[in-house]
Amino acid sequence: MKLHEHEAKEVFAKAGIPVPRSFLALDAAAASQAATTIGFPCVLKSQVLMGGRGKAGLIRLVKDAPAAQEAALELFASPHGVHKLLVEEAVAIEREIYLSITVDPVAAEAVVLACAQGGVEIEELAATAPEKIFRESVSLSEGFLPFRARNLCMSLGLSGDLAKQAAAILDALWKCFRANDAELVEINPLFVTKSGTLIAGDGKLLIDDSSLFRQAGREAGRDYYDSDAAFEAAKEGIPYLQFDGDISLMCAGAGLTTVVYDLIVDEGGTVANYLEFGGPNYRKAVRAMELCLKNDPKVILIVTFGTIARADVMAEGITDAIARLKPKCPIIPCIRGTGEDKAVEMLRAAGLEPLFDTEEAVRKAVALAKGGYR
Amino acid sequence: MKLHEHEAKEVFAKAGIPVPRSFLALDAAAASQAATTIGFPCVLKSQVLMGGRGKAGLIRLVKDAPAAQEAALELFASPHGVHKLLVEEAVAIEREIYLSITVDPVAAEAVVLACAQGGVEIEELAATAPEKIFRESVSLSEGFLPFRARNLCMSLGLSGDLAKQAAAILDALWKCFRANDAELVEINPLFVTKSGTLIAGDGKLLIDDSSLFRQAGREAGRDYYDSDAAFEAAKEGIPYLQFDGDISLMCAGAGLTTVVYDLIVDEGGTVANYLEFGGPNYRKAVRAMELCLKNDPKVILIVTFGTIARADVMAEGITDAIARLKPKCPIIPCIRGTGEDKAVEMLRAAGLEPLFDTEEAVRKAVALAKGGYR
Amino acid sequence: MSVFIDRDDTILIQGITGSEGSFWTRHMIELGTTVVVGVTPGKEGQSVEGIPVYHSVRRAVAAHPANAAMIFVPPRFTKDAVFEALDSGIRKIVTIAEGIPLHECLEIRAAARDRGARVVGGNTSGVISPGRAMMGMFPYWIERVYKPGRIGIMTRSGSLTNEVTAMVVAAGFGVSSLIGVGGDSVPGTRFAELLPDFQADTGTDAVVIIGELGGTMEEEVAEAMEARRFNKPLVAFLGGRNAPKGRRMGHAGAIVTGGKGTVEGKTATLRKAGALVAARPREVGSLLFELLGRNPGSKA
Amino acid sequence: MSVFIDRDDTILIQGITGSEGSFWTRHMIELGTTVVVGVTPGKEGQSVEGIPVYHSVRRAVAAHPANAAMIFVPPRFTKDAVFEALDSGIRKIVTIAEGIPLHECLEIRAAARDRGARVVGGNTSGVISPGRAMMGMFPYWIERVYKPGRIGIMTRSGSLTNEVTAMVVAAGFGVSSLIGVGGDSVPGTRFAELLPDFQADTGTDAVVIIGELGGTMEEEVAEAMEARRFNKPLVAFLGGRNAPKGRRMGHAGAIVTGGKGTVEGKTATLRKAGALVAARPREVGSLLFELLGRNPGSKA
Repeated sequence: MKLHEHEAKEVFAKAGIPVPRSFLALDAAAASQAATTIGFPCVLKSQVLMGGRGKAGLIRLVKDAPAAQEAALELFASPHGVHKLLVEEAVAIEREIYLSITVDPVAAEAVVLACAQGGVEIEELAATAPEKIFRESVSLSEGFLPFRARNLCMSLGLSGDLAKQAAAILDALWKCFRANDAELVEINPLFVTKSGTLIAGDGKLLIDDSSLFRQAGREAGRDYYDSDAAFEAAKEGIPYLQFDGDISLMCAGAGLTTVVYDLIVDEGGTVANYLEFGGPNYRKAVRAMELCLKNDPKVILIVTFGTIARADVMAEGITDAIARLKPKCPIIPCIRGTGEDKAVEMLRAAGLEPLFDTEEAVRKAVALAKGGYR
Repeated sequence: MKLHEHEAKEVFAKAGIPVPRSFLALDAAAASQAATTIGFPCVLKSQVLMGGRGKAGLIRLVKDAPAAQEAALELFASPHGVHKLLVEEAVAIEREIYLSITVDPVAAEAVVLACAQGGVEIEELAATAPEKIFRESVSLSEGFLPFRARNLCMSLGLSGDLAKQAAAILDALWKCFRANDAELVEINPLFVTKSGTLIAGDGKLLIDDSSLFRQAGREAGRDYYDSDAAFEAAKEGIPYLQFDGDISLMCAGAGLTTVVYDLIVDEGGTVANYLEFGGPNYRKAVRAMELCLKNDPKVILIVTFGTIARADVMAEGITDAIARLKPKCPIIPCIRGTGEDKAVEMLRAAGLEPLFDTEEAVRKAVALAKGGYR
Repeated sequence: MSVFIDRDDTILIQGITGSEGSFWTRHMIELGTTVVVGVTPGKEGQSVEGIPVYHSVRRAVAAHPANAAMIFVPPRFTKDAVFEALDSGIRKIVTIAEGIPLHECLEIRAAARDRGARVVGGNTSGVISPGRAMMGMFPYWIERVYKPGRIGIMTRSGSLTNEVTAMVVAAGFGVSSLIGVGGDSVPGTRFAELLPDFQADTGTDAVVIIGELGGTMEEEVAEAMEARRFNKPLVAFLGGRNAPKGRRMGHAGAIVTGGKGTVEGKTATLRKAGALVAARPREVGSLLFELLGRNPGSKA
Repeated sequence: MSVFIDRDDTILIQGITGSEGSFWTRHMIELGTTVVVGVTPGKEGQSVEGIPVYHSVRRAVAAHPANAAMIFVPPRFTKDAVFEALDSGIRKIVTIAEGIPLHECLEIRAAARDRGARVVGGNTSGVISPGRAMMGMFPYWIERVYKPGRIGIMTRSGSLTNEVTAMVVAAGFGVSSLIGVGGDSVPGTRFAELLPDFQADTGTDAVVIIGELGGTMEEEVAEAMEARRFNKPLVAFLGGRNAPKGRRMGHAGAIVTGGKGTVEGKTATLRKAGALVAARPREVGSLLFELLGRNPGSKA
């Protein structure tokens, strides 16, 4: 779960990391008022989860009240679905720093990254000038010891009071990382102000989805998803991605579903949605098919090869879903695994033609979709 | 620093460990009133740091208001210096359990101990029936994992809801141990009540003295010490123990001072006080001698063999102290180490006779003390 | 010979009384696996498929020594279960749960490394050496997938493994040992760490890896091949070639960030190291045939 | 040959610019110790007694490789300093601070063990091989205490060590290596762990341990002697024979709890294992003479 900037900054501020003074505005009027309260110049920042907000024009520096109002109206009307603006004081910046903490799957440690050049895409920098990125590996059982913060500060060329501030921010950032079960915490940029203080210009916090159960109060609302269907699927615990093609996938297994997606694209087809109803969801066929039908697909393609998810149970769910939802589009089932024989019987009884080869099923789906069924 | 029972229980209760309902009373009237509020029978527990309070008659079960008043008056008048009573509800006990956490210096781990037989001296049991004591070693970096709590509960023969309660108490006790930098946390006894709940009958918490700097709000007041001198010495950071013999020790080095104590006892002498003014306190000779003089000793014996603590600096301090405090008792200096020659000069100039052999110095001190100087 | 488990391994099953635990315990035994003891706290004295159940791992192994642990407990209890097994000296562990908290995945992998243990999973179907032993949940009874043979398989997926393995068998081969390292972003064991075992295994002629976008596991395999630490024939199949950038599709570990972890990049790296990379599941079989130059038949 | 340090050890000094650090750096060098580099955060570019100072251990050892670290930092920063040295691969560490938080003592000892390192201290004067090298704070210039010779010494004390060692020298002996394990209740290194080194040291004829009440370090020595892991002559002197029960006298580790850790008990255990136990400091010298049957002179 990726938090919005204002949420991440709230977490950071509570941990003692300095953030700019700000208000969250839910409409243009509130944004204008907040801007006037904060004073000019100030910054209007669209609270959307996409990256590259600056380049997309979703962050605006405004110098007076009319400009603030105009910018706010524009932003709320943007096609990127802006529902909240963070109105923030403009900071007099000397330079920018990059700080983040993420995980290193090979070393089984956390990694604290720092770069004296903030505001840039760290991955780009990693590719072009890796020597500018400094790292400290931190074992979770050892924790983030002060000497590591000092090492990073020295590498960044910070000394004296700035080094102390940076060390305190790194320590607080580590606490945020651990306490929030984060995949990533990032301050990019961390401003060095003209008055010699450090303040978080942006805030990113990705909470590990598998840890959400113990992150009290964290629940992803509608504005964390790019479609109603994705939001509804998430509430059911059904992995779902929204696309705008012709074929709805209703498959089991993350790897297999991904490969079916690959094969459809290879065959020149397009995907309406990615959906997994395998694993713990294999009894949710009705709900899964409902989600697919919302996309008005040309074909529903069902591919499974189950282990825990028994083929016969899935087939039963599918025939049940067809009976209830009466989909008008063709359904192509390719259901293998435990209980396969029984599954085949049930599917045939429901008037479907079971296939046993994934590539064949994909080809048929693409052909049907292209054939312009309906 | 050893906490009083009521302080330890407060820490435990905040961590979620059930403790009996109680009030702290500073005089007999308050104790009587508290007893009436809590209801009868209830228990009056003297808040003193000595062990074996039960055997010493410092814990009383009272059945009605007059008994409460009488017991309270007696306890406050006891020779053990009772200044506070914990008035506590009496719990209907089914049986008693022992739980504690301490450190294992060899394994460099914490050790959680549990015994189905509570209320006993655990060291006695360890000597007589060690198979009754169950232990789990816990690495500080790993933390106290749930399976260890389950292991202990199974060993104690607890199951179902009692096991769940005990596991929660163990987990909370671990948090108390870590958060308080404890040398020891102990619940002995942990009551199993007739209604099937667990509740801490007593509470012991020893905070590591070297960690007190980060234990906000923990400061040992006068009631943590057995004498005014010990309290004053502690405020100065001077290691001090009060005895009632003739010879005041004013030595440097914990090991050496302890051996001087041994030698005095071997020679048939008695010690008025143990005092170290070496290490970081070697400039505190005046303060140290003041503390010694409070005991009206027959002799002050000074033995040092310094490394960081330079002999000449100590000698200077001692001559200064003599000039200011004009002690009437004889002073025997045996000051060796760095700067020894200069020290000898200064001591001679102050009219003292420097010795160089510890055993000789001790014999002289004992002889002078026995000789009935003054 | 086989990789990770064989019939002489003695298996303890944590969470044996649960529905998954008991179901797969039966199948493990049926396949020939030496399951010796089970654990479910609070259920000591029961038995599952004739296997005695104990309250704790310590009590279980005291009565029935085991050298491997198969963990069927929910994700949020997995770390505790793994540490409990490690605490009793077990150094071979398979844990299947999907959804183990990320930080706990790090702790599990670090603890295993520090103790010289190997933890396979989570988010996996487990490990199987068809015809010999199994720690996990494979429909071994489907002969067109789990035929014994001389091809080693390592995989990040579940259902996709059935799909690809079926193609290996369809091409006339069989499986020596199949190890599902799992689909998490921080699995306990990584592909490259198993290569020395497959290299040493006289029952394995070639290895198939079933990888996908995200992470660096496939690149580590290429590195081991470049360094000649592994030099048996290797065929890779990688999912997610067409997956949209920057969105997590499928497994937790399956995401491309900052241009790293693309199937394109992995394919190039593996090919440079001498591996063949299949574009479709079916091609895995034909590439194996090409590499081995013969159909080795089905017997291990 | 000597135990723990010798002239070929290259020493890094943490906290070198402090008053203690710089004072004892000079003396270590004067004695012949190979001090190569120092660390004080924020003071890179300075030098102390000709030794260059760096911001961090990592930067220091990159420029001047060192295999041992001498730590002169306050107790509350000691854990960080020890872990910083360990992080740079240093496996021989002496830390002198008195008052390291107890839980951090546990962490230091555990980390050293897990990394195959040895941390001596805290709350110690350090380690000295008179005439060769020193990591610590010993008045080696007092010849009646720090005369080179063939007696190994291990001690829990500071000033008492001077007292007892003076008696060893007075009896005509000298010191091969003296290791102050320190007076804390959880020292980084324990007596028994150093016995194999003294056993192997061809420059050591006999060992003196200066112990005291509390803990089990002396009992562990007896155990090693019983198990024949150490069989050179050993003389012990133990402080606190008459100390009051249940009250902490002296060092943090010097307390008898529940009847365990008495000098009486330690004495009996050591004697049973074949050690001689001196009743007074002076007796240490005469017992050594008795044991060795000759006065070996002062040259190592």
